[in-house]
Amino acid sequence: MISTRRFAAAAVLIGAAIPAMTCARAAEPYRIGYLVDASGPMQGIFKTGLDGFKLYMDQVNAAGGIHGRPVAIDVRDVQIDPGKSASSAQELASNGAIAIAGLSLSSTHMPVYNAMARLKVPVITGFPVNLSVILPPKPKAGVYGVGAVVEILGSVAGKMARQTSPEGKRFACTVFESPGGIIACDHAVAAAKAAGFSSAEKILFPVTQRDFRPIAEKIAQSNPDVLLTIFGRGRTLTFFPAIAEAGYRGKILSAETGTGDDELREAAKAAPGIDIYSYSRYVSGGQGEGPQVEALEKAAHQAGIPEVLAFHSGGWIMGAVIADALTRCEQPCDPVRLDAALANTRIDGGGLTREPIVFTPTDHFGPSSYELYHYDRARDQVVSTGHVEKASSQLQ
Amino acid sequence: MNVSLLVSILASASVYAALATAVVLVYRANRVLVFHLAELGVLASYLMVTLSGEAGWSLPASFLAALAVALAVSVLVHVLVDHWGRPFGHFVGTVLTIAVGGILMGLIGMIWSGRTVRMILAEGRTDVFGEPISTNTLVVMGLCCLATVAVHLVVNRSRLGISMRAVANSASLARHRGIQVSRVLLVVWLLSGALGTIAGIGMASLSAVAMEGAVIGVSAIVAAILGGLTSLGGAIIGSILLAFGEQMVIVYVDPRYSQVVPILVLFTILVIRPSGLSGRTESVVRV
Amino acid sequence: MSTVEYVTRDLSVNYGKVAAVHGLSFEVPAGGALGIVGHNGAGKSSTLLALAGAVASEGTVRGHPCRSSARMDPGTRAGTARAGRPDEGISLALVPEREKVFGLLSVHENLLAVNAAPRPGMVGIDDVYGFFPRLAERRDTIAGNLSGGEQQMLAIGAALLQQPDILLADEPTLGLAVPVIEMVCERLAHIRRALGLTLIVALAETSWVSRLADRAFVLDCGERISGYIDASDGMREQLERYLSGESRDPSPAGAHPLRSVADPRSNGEAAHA
Amino acid sequence: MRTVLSRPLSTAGPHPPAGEARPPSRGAAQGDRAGRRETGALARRLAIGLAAIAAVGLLPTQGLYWLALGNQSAIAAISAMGLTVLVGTAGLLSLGQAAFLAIGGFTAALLVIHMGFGFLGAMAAGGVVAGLAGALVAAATARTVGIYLAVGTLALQYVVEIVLSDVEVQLTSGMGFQMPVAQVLGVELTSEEDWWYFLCLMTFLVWFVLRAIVRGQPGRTWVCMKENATVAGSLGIPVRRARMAAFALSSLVAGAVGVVHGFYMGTVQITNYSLHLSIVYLTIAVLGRLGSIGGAIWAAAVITVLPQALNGFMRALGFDLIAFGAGLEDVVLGLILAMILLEAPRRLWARIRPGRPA
Repeated sequence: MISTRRFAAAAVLIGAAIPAMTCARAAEPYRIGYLVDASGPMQGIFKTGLDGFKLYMDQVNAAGGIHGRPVAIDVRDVQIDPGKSASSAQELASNGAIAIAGLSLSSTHMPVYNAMARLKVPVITGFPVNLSVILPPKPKAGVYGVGAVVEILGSVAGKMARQTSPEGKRFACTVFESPGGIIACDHAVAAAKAAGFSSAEKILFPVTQRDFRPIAEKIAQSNPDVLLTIFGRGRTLTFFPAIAEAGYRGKILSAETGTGDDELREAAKAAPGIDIYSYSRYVSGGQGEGPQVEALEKAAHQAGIPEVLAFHSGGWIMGAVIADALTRCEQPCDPVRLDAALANTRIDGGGLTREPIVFTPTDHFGPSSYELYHYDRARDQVVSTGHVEKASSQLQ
Repeated sequence: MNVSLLVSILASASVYAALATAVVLVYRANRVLVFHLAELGVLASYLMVTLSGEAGWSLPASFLAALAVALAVSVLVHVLVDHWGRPFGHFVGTVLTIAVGGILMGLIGMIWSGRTVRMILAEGRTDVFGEPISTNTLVVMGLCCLATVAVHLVVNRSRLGISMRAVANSASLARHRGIQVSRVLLVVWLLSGALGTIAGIGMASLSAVAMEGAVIGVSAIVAAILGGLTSLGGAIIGSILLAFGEQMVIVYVDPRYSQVVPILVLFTILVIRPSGLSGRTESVVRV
Repeated sequence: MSTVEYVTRDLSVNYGKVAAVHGLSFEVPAGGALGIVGHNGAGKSSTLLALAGAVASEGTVRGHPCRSSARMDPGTRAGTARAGRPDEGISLALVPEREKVFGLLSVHENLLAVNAAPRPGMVGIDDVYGFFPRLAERRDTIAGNLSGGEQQMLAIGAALLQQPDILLADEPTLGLAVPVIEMVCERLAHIRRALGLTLIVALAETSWVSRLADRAFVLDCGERISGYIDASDGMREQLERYLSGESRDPSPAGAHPLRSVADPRSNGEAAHA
Repeated sequence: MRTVLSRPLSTAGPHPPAGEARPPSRGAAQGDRAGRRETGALARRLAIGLAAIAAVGLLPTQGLYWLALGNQSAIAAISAMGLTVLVGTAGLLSLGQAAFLAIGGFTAALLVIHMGFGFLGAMAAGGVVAGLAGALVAAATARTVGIYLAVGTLALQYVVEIVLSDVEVQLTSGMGFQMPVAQVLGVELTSEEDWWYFLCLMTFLVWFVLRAIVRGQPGRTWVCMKENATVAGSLGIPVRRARMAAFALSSLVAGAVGVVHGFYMGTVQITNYSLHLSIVYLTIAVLGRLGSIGGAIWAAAVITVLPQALNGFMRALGFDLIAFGAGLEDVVLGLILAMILLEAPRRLWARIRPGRPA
């Protein structure tokens, strides 16, 4: 049976934790909860997004905060674990967070949305992957997204593939096995067929796959003209050399869900003979021009970040959206009022993205635009091809 | 079945063989199934890539440093399993290695926090039967095969190997024959640590230095069990079968089922012939 | 005959609360052969294990398992030996009762798997093949496939390679056919003569005691219940009488004072601390 | 009294050294000590009962976050109790407990969404299907024991993960099944507080039922089977059937709690039931002193609260925790599992108070 001494020891342990948890209630700043994968397999994407978000909020706080109150960011590392995401979101909400931002892999989104729906706390999902629950006609209450809805990401890929290979016949899409990835690939395959590709196939692999040699063999054998890769950071680095070694000499279109120009360049150098394109909703590395681009470049330079990636831009824009909503929020601002403010947002991308960010009560995503880039081997530079694909939030 | 696929299968098989040999070596000596070797290999590959990358050490130097750390960890595991864990039986020893695996992954997560890095041992390409194969794959294959063959020679030919097999046969009789059983066990753990390191670094340079590299640990145990868990030769046969099956499924069926192959094969083996393909009938209690 | 004797004084072996051997004392002259006869569970194996210093970790050994009289102080016949362990200089080799050989290794590998300190006049593997020519023929067969007699020979050979002063044999005749036992006894006698080896042999039944040992005593429930019985025609009857419990000598010198002779059963109870 | 932990995990290991006999019992001295021990146990049971009732009542006042933690530890406690029966009493190590939760969860999801089952109906169905799966696994791995069985259940975990993720991708294109609000006898479980009272009731019921079973005839056959399967067989115990019963009971509990977990999270998806979860449940069962069903309850509370307490504590110290926390949790979990296995606490305790024999 349980000996009383051991039970007492456990109670003391729990008791010790209580004071540490509730000390944050007294502070007066706006508390924003942020869920991130900082030490899991997708850390390169989501942690970079958090850095961009912090850059923006530091700038806001430096300028005196919002209505005189600073914005505090409570960060929780949830890796890609749905259970941990939901419980951390609940913890942040009960600690006074009036909104939850960020989120990691698409498989963790629904549990967080359900948990926050119970508490009526709004959730703003960051770049790159968003689920289609935020699209019109009936978006999920209190859930918004500034990333790329996977359905739209996929269908845009079909059109971009035609752009990169006007007379290509065979199209293939390869992605790791996650809800967002699978939906994106399905829509890409459909859009490719619509754009005139005669054959289009989908190749999935486990999330933990790191050894891509056999998969590269499989793709090289079917030898598509255009290969769409929807990868996270780190996978591109090992996939490109493997597919080059397997003898593939077609075109690779990398969906900007996780590569980042620095990694794209390094992977491209290790894969000679392959023509590499990429496309993204947000500009990176000083590609675009506009007030927000310069502000982000300057802030990143001061913070010692060597190169601005699309995720920094995504995090920066999310900061702008939340700051704008906090400013318009009816005082004293609480989650419900913040949700009302978020439901009619309109802010200009400032050069980071062509289309403005628009949220309405019936559309929590708004229009989006995607720019096609090409890796120029001579200048070792990822350069814009100038082709922009506009997409409304109405799914065809 | 072109050359590059064949080379890819052989490379994976050589990594699995190194790891499976380590699993069999330890299991024979003290009936403990080790679950921590892959995590040890990932730790070694992170150490090596950090030293040879940021710290600018040469590849051999950083390899030796990583090997030294891995051997130190192996000594700790030996003390944990063979000395403190002994009164609780070999079963608790097995669960201890699961705990050690968890601790190693935690440490790697804290220090390198899940970064994915590429580590190439040798640049360039060489022609194999007319088809360009990356030298790196050949170097990894060579390294792992060399390590596995060396251990096989030590165990089957040298005096140390004979006392290892004696301890594996019966520790009490070995003590009567004047063999220092705990020293022999230490050597077994060191050899398995070295093999785990080489396999870990090999797989890391074939794919990438990442925390997910630890998934080959289960495949190695499956390969060892395929071979009967008690014979070193069986471990090699098991590794080749496993690598061949896995990669055939990826290329010709569906990459998503690549992790199912080793597990399904293991399941059927366990049901039909619990002692595996070769090797002596393990002391499996007929229920 | 050299006067050096190997002395065991007041030896007791406990596994937790159970006393397997209690207050046992005996001597064996160097080069001689002593038989320890007793039923199963009488503590024969525990005695040999204690002499060889190989009692399992759960057991505790007290008293002096094996001391050489040459090194002892002649006056008090006691000496500065470490309690519970055989003297430093004496080398003992044990031929175990059940698990005799490494079944998975070949005959030659079994002989190689011996780790012994180098000593003058070393017994080499060739000497063992000399003593047991049959082993030389079966050199590469897996020990598990050998016959009972061959395994016994291999076990004795491996023990010899440990350069022992005293060879301890635990039931060497167990489970062997009569002609095989004849051969084992003849070989052991030949080896003792050739190497001047001292032999202590534990036996559960009396038929071969006179062939293997110069003299013997009877052990019952961890205690010595007989004086030395020399190898002679009447040895078997005398031993049988002790074994059947008909006769019983008061325990010889060095017996434990507390224990009353009359009731042997009380030894476990009173002695427990 | 021989500590249960030092025996259960070792399968048909080496028998105690030959000749060990049971020491004779001592007369009157022991009699009154047993009496004292009897009342001591009663007092202890009463104290624990009171503490439990106080916890159930008090926790809702502590605020939402602690309620959520309480709910999660209750769910973990129930599945760990199921595992304690399997590993502690029957000595069958399973690394696949999360797989049975998944089977239960998915069965319920299919029934609720496509056939309109209610919450309790789905829970029963999920439990039964998982129980059948457990019995099937026991039958399939009948000829294996110890480590081979562990690796067999590991195989099950992988196979279930692959197959069910296929089901999830096909039916919900990867978004998981969105579960409706749970309804128990007309009462809707919407807020954390409703869930807390339901989960406490379920934990008590499962604890009560499992304890009765383990103390009854099935429990005794399992203990015999654990000590030595061959001897148990020779005593006429139908070892194969007892083994299947142990697996069936443990996975029935796991299936039922898998359904509850699905409704509580609002989404049933395969990533909720990972191998990591199985190892956490094993750690809870081992921490809760295998064989003591109640032990799993407070152990589940400790293992669920510990990571949050650890993070809170580190944050209080001002560590930048973002990339640091997850790794630290794994290290602490691994250390706890190792320490319990080596019975470090008991051996340490004995060394501090040398009076009591270890």
